[in-house]
Amino acid sequence: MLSVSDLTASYGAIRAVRGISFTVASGSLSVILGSNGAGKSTTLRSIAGLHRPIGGSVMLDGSNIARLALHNVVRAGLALVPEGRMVVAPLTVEENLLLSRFSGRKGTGDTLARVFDLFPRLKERRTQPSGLLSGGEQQMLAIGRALMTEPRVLLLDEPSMGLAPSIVDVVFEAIVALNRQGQTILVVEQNAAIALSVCDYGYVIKRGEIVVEGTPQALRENPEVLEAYLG
Amino acid sequence: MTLFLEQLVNGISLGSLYALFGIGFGLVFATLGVLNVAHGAYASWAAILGYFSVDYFGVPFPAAVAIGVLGGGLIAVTVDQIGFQPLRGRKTGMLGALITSIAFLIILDSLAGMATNHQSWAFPSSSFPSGMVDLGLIRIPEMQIIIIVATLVCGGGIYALIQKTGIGAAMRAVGWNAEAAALSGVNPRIVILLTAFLAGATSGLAGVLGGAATSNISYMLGEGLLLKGFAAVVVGGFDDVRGTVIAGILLGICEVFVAQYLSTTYRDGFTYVLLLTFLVARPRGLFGSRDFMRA
Amino acid sequence: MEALLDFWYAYSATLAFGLVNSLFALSMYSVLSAGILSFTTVVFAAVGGFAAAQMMGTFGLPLWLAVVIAGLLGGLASAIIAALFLKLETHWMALASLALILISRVVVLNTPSLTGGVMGMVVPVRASVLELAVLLAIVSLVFFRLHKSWYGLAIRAVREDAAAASTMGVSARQIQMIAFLISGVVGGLAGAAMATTLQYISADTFYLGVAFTMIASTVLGGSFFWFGPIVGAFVFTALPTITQAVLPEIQDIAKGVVLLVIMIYLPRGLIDPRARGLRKAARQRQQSALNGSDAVEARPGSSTAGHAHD
Amino acid sequence: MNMLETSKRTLLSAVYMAVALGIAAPAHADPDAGEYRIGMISDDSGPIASAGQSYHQGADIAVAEINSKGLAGEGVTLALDIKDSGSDAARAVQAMTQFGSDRGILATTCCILSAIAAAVSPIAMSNEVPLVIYGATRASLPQEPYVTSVVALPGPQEVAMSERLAAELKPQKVAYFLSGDNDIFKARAMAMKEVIEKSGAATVAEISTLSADTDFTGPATQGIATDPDLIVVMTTQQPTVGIITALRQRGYEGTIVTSEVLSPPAIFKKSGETITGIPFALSFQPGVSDSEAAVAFIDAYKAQYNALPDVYAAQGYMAIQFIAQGLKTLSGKPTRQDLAKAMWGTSDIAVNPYGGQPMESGQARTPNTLIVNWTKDGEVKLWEKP
Repeated sequence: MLSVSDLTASYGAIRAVRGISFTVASGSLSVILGSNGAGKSTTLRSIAGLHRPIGGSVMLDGSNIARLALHNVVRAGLALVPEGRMVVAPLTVEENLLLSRFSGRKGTGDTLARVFDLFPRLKERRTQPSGLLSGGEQQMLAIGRALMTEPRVLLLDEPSMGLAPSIVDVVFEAIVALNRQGQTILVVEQNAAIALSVCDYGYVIKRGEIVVEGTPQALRENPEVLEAYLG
Repeated sequence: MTLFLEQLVNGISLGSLYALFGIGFGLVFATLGVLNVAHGAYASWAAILGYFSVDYFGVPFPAAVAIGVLGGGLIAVTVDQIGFQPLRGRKTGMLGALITSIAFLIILDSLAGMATNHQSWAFPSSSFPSGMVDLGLIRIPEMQIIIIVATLVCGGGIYALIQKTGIGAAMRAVGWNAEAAALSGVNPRIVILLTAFLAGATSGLAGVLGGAATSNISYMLGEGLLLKGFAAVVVGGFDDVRGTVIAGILLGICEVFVAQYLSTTYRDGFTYVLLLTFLVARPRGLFGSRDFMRA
Repeated sequence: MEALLDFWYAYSATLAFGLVNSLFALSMYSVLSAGILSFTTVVFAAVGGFAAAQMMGTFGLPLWLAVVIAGLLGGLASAIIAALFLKLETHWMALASLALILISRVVVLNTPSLTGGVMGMVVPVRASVLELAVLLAIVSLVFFRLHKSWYGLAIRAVREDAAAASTMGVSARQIQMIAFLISGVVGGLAGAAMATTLQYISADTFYLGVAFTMIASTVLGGSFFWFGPIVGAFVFTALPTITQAVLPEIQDIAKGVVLLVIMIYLPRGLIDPRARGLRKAARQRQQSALNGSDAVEARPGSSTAGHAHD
Repeated sequence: MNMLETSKRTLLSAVYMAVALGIAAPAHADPDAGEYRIGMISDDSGPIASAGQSYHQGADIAVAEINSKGLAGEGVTLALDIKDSGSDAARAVQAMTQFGSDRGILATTCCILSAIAAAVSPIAMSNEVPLVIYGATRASLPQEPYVTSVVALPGPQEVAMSERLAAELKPQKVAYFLSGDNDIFKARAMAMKEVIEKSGAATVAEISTLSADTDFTGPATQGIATDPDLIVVMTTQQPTVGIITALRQRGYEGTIVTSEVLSPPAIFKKSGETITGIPFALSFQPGVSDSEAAVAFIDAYKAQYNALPDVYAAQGYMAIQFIAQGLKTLSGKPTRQDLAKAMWGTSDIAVNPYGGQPMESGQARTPNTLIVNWTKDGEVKLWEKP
């Protein structure tokens, strides 16, 4: 479904991603692990159109979406839940969700109901300015907003970051639930323990390159991974 | 009593022009983060285009207004794309766009000066509604009614557009953070173009109507509107169209009465002291919210 | 030789205005380099200009004494205004400074005993180009010394990130206060210089036109090093004179276009100390990339080279 | 045949005599043949460009006439070097400094705004270059010997007009619109007020406006509310037209009287119907001025610009004629100092469209008054009581 090949990205003169290739199968829940600054977020941002890669291709169902502008990537069917959430603070929760009407992807009442089913808290606070939400609620809103564009692939950038453990659990439960409903998901995560407990396949990035990949089982048993991320 | 009422209407009409002009100026500041000193030039150009279309092609007044409004909008879009678009994403803050807007102020005003031969023109009084309407107690010029109605309609319409519609939500979203809006699939560029057009068009409307009502169409028409419209926007609160309209009208009323009962020489001082007072003591204005400034 | 002398005379007025505008631009630069966009220089200049005119006209003081008094009064004005303005958020401060210019014009028009009101004032003394040059040289020397001093370091820190600067023990408020005072003194001097160059001042002398000219000069020349505003002021002053000689109809338009082009293609201005540093750094990086050394990881969200402030 | 016409005749003959004497005196004194450059600081752009362009065009006509008729001497031609100030004092000062230091420039002419005239005069003095002020109406601008003014100072015309209006119309209640930020126009209005009040008319309103104003609905309403039978509008050009328009649009049908700012044809083109029949006083007006010099000037102007000259064009014209006249009295290679002395000593500008233009200490004294108004057909005629 999503196939990344030889992706290269840099910040200024610094090369953060150095020729990464991998695929995300339809219906799968994949994770990219890596320590702080390994290049995993840059990878995700480059795929999602938030950062412009300097080389390589990102094929989504056979069409190359690398180098498309952010909103066009969304329109092609790839939605990002960015690090820091980036919800539109002055807009109400509902307005944030309904912005997806401009994505050209349905975002019908059904989807809205689905989002509210998934995160009942959002329904309660639908008329509140989203800037007043708590961090966890904002994360829910960011996921809801991405879902509203009915993406073929959902990308999440560090969904656990800055959240209380109980909220992290809620968020990951929602991720798993979505995956069970057939949503293809790619998560970038620093918290390897929780990531490996939910995913079907994982990649480990170090210095902008994939160093290990495999099933969660295999990764857990990999001594290098064990030492660096699970120890 | 008649004098008081007539002066009140004069004030409302004058203030309506400030308000109408201020709507677009405030919209661009609140959504696009641009302090656009060239905004007045849009009004001048709209009035000039309207006048030319009457003088050369003899179009009826409503068509002249439409041409002016369209022209103002298109000039605003052009300025935005040449002058402001390249700076977006560069984080030059307010300064960069302010400088390019100064550049466009110089360019547009000079061109307008050339186009009008640096002189002031007026719509022939037969070409626009220049009569008086008798309301029993008082008589009001037709243009004043048109200006007041236009301001209320535009103000109400734009308020509804921004606060109640999806497009408005997209405009507010792009204004806050273009990337966040794009995450929902909103094309920020189109929203920016739309905002710029809307701002230029309302400025243009103020220019044509004001130019007709005061029989003064010149390249300097926009300058007065800019200073007073700026005051209206600050006093009303930047992110609220309702505030701009109310503050603009209040300023107009104040100006007329200060001129009549105190002195013309204090009139502008009164407006600007009010402006400074609000900037220093209550920057969110009469009605603006302080919760979210532009990101 | 005679032709050269003629040329000198013909353009000495342009040179004089270039020197005066340099002072305006330096006053603007003083606050801008502390991260403040404020047009209050115009108000300081009005104070200094009218004061100098009164000193020389009414009291018959000599030029230099009047200039010094103008600078002091400009500084005094800036202390008052800074106390009022420094608590404002940046955007509002810029707008408030514009409002203050509008107000000061009304004040000038309505205090004829001090300013000549609508008639303006004729200034009986003319500063020579040499005197203006000496004045600018003294002011430049101060900026030169400041740039290398503790204050110079602190002000760059404040401009880059006021919060970070405060963790380093630099009080942003204090630095900005000093910046305002310098701006006030230089602004007062600029006003006096303008008065003795034009030999006539009125409410229109210190109005929005000069505000736009000085901000344009500062940004055009570069607002990251004290020499930038001077270069910008000279370019911006000479441009209309040059275009008038070539194509009189377009002298204003040419000014606008130059400003636009500079802003879009050279946003940091003509004089940018960092541009040289960057080129050097880029060469070094290339060198090290060839050597195969590891690149330093960058976190997403950190500014790219094009974004970072000095 | 009224008093005015008679006095005009008398003056005309006096002028002709003066010219004749001038020619009769030192007949051989002509400067060396060749081109002499005159620096003109114009107001071709800026807020008062409509007047500025008239002055400039009038000056051009004078140069053409002087060159073709040899008015400045045998083989002597003049050339204008134009620098547009846009009514900006700084630009005018720069231009004056450049002219002053350019030794090819023999004389200069400048300025509509009194403030700018005051700013450039010291430069002319220190550079020792003759400066003829063509438009600024502040008294006491001339400075011996370099700065002279051909401007007909306002005052006598308005006083004459006020006397006539008061006598013929016998107004009871008079309202005045003044310029709050232009002392010269304010003083002119006050002079009129004094005369009119002397005739027994009451002043019912004094309404102040500013030069940059554009909306006059408030002041007009205020003025009409006092129910005046005569309204005096004595402000700068844009406000004058704006006030009159607002008064008429609001239905004021009484008499309005104003100043020569209404005279340019462009003003009639802009708001013809509105300003028809409104009296104003001046010293030169095509269709009314009929001296030989006036007719020649009007014809030349019409041929060149396909439009009638206004009083501003006449002043621009006269400034150059004044310089030429001074130049003609010199011989050999004239210096700026000689020219300035000659001009300062001139007691009458010979070639003038005013029907007489005496000079006193470098300042024009224009004795002639025409009270005129626009007709429906776009002509200016002597005003008659309606």
